Amino acid sequence: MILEDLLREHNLTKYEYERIISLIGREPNLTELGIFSLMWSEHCSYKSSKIHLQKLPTSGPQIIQGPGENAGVVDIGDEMAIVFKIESHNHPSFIEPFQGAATGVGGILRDIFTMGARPIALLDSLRFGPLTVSKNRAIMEGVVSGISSYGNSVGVPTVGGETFFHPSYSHNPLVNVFCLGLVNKGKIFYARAGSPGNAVIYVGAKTGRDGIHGATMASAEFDSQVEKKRPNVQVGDPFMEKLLLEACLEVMDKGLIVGIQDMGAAGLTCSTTEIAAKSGTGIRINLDLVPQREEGMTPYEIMLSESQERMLLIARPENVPEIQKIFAKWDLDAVVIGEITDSQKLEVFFQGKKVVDVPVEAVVNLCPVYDRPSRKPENYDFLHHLDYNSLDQAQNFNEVLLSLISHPNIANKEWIFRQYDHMVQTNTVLLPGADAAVLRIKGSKKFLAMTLDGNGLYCYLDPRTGGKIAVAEACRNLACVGAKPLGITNCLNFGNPEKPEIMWQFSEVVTGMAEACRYFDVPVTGGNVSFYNETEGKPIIPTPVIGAVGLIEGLSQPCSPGFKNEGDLIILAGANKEELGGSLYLQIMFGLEKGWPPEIDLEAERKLHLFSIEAIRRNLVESAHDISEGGLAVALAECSFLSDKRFGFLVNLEDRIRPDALLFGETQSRIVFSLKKENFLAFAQLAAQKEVPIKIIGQVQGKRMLFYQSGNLLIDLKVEEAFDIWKNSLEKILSPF
Amino acid sequence: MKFGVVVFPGSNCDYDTYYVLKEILNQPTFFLWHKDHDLKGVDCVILPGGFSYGDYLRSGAIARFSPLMEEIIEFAQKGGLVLGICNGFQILLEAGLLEGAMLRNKKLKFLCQTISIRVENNKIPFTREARPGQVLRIPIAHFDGNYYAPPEILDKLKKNDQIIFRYCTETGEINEEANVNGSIENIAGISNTSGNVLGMMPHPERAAEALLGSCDGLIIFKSIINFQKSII
Amino acid sequence: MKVRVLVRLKNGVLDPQGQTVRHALHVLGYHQIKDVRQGKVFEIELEGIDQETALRLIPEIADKVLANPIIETFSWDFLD
Amino acid sequence: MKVRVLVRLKNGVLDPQGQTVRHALHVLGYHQIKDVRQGKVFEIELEGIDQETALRLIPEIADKVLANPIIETFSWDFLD
Ligand SMILES: Nc1ncnc2c1ncn2[C@@H]1O[C@H](COP(=O)(O)OP(=O)(O)O)[C@@H](O)[C@H]1O
Ligand SMILES: [Mg+2]
Repeated sequence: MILEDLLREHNLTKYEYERIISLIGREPNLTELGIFSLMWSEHCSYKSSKIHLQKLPTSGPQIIQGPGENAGVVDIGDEMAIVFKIESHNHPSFIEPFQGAATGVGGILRDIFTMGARPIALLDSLRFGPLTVSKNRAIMEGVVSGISSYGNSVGVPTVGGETFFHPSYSHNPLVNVFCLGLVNKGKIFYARAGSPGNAVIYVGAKTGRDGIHGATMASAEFDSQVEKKRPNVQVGDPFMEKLLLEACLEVMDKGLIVGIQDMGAAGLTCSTTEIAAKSGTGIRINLDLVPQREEGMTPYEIMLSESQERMLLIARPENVPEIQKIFAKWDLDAVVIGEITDSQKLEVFFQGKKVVDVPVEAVVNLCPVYDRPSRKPENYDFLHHLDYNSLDQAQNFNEVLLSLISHPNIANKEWIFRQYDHMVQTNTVLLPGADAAVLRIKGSKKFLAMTLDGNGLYCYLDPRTGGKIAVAEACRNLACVGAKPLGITNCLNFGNPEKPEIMWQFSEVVTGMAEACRYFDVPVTGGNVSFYNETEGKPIIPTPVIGAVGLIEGLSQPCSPGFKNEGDLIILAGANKEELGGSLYLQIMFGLEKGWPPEIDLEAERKLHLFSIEAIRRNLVESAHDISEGGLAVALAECSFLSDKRFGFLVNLEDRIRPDALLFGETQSRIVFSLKKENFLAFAQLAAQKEVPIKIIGQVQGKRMLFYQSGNLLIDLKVEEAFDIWKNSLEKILSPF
Repeated sequence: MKFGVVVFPGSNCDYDTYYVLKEILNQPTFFLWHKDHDLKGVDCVILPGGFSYGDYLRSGAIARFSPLMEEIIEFAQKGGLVLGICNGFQILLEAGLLEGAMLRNKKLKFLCQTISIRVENNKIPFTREARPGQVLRIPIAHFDGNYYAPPEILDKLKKNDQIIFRYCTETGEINEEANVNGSIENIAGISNTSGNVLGMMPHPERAAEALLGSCDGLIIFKSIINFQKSII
Repeated sequence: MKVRVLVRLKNGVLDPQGQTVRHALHVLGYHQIKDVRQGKVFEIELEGIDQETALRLIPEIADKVLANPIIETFSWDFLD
Repeated sequence: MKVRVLVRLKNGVLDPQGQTVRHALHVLGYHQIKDVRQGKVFEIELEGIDQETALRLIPEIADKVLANPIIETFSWDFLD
């Protein structure tokens, strides 16, 4: 095979190839080329995103570990820490929705328990094309059952998430999975090699030809056996994962290992080289000792295999027997496949021959970093031409509200989360359905809140503002349950970064996110970048997904969004503006994806969060719900739907803005509270002190949803009827019989 | 009252169950390892929920061959109290300690939600604290909870009052709508003939704290504890 | 030696999976499908064993492990 | 008319179920079991259709509905 083809198959440029030669002082052999191609891939090296990600703030007094390890670690006091991270599994989920999503869950779980933490919560952020297309329904069915089958079986509750639909995801669904674990501060583990002589131990599933780089097939020597060598879709084995989790946590708890690294995307290659590079050591392994599921595997295949449910442990040799005993108890093998050396090289042996000999530093850290050209898209200005006068206002707002609440972006997601065990481990205090999921921590008075958020359309219309709003909304969701944000993880889903327009979106989104994180004083502890989300040249809309985690202290239970008592006052915090750009209302009613997204004033937003957290802490409010997609009318309707007794409301607003903007505009920095009348004075004083504009807009009452503007009745619906529509519309589309 | 919670590979409600017994009800409670042959002298054995052996083959089908199951079968035959929750119920069926079998849920989807069950028989040690016909709010979380029994077994269950719980509406009606997983005659839990072995699909350990939404599950655990007291 | 064991639900036992497949096929317009029953198949490779032993062993394993006699029946044959 | 469709995982694709069954059989002392692969079987009853149409129809629905071509293959035959 000629070099050009070989490089193309391995996604390496001529320039990168020459750099490899100069780093290792000779031409790489095929296995070595495979190793570089994996580790220098966008996925592993972050070569296009690195310089931009540096903008994000990553430090804070609570941060024990920022980006750079398998997951970030945050101190929550009382000798406890939390470990969390989000990962994408977009491409595998498009190829095989069930297995792609399932193995996505498996991968993120391993990232968490690799650090010594017991995973206690999963959340999933999903994006699909419209459900009117049967292919999209099939993808969604597969993805949801894949997540459910894996998470449920391992016994980690899937406590929340978000699901959005947009045509740009038709050929590129997004599956981002977040996991959070709890660890004793003194028992955190890292990818470390310790000193030369330490044993390298392979644990977990056997290695097969799963998900091997497509290059294998095309290389000339394999031609006679193409079928046999074809890479296989990875199949998840949650049962194996559960055993692996228990066994790994047990050896870590007993302090038997020095370091640990999961075999994620780049399998044995990534785990061996990263562990050595992080400790400045070398590593030597013998592939003949690697447990194999299939016969006749080549070094190339073994090193590049992405078989799931595997881990690499490093331990002092004298601890190996004890480790093996623990793994045997869980019916698992633990095989010594090599040792740590002082050579600073990765040396791989196969059938008595040395087949790889490369410096680990070159593989892990010396991939070229690119500052790719970026440019505003040509149609960008055109996107913002939106003439409000051309939008018909003479609508039946009852009908509009029903359209919005039955739209899959807003409709109740129970069809999804009923398939997830969201209660196992008996910590889930706020189940899916609230602004953020809340878990109690057994044996303490603390609660953890977590949420995922990201509006792709806002980012498409104005990536910098969209980036800010993604962070703001995630933190606002936390504020609504009474949680103070501790840290953020993020998954950045974009198109092809070699296109300047995509690079521009990316750079702008990250700039916006960074600004918001600084403003709210929330560091980023890690994340994931997923580029090349496009099919046939059509990229997805830029979709950052923010995972925010917060802490609740000093409360007997968190605040939830549903109305609680007849007669409670309904208060709007924040100001209404005439903003319709980027709204779901424009999309659904006019088919428009235009205009500027809502503005965001980070200072007002920050004050709102502090106010909400404090009001909840002082027990002044009965419910709190943030206003997001669908605007004020949808938020109020949700407060009724999520109310146990399905209370209605009567509100009247005096704002002199278009009624449709008042009802459905997505102006930021707003929260709907309900509270007992006797708490109003204290609440208002607090608002004044925190400089948050509030007004009483009505009260919780009856069984109807009544919305007036300056005395004109805009909406009058029975709660129960609207509730049924909101509750059942996803189910109707997905399980029509 | 000494409780033992069995740990099979893939059990995942073992700790939740342990937590309720030990931390909330302050009972001496032990984990029992599936490979051992030791019941540690407990008075009640609980087979917890989860996915023993990944639920591969059939739910519960592989776990029932665990070494400890031999002891549990003997213990049950001597009248010892055995409670199987969810996957534990499936294991008891596979092991023949209870009669019938589980099929996939009628809609072929995993179901996690809080449902209502009606106590059909409050005379057995596990339900004596419940009122007859009492409606309990307890979560379910399963894929294979569609209980099936051939006619002759079903007749026997009815004749001997072995049907302990049925899925019902919030007001206690037994109808098709309340039958979330398609079980024959809405059956959510059954006992053996002598009433010392109970299998139930809902998770009482998930309904043991007000903070988590319901305390109805405590009725089952308290029944067991009080039964023990009553016979001493 | 290779054998194949088929495990199917007994007649009369409701088969939600088969029903769903049948329904899906009807929705796709395949109205010729009158009924679908879904079962399991196990392909088992045996080693160090003669035909006679297999004749005894396979039904034993199928009865004890692979099928649940309350709801399922099995059949089997040699593959090569 | 009755047909039987067998759906099995492609060679090389991990089969956690088969692996676990094999492990269980070993623990039970059946060491002659070298490998187990688990698949699905569909027994389909067809109506108002001739053999020729079936020859076209069955592979079509097997490919479209019964098997997931990315990880599975199928085979089929007439039952009576
Ligand atoms: N894919 C999903 N998995 C689990 N829960 C989900 C999923 N999608 C939505 N939910 C739940 O449904 C509720 C509503 O979602 P969403 O409208 O996106 O909330 P918000 O806008 O307040 O973040 C949330 O509680 C969320 O956790
Ligand atoms: Mg929302």
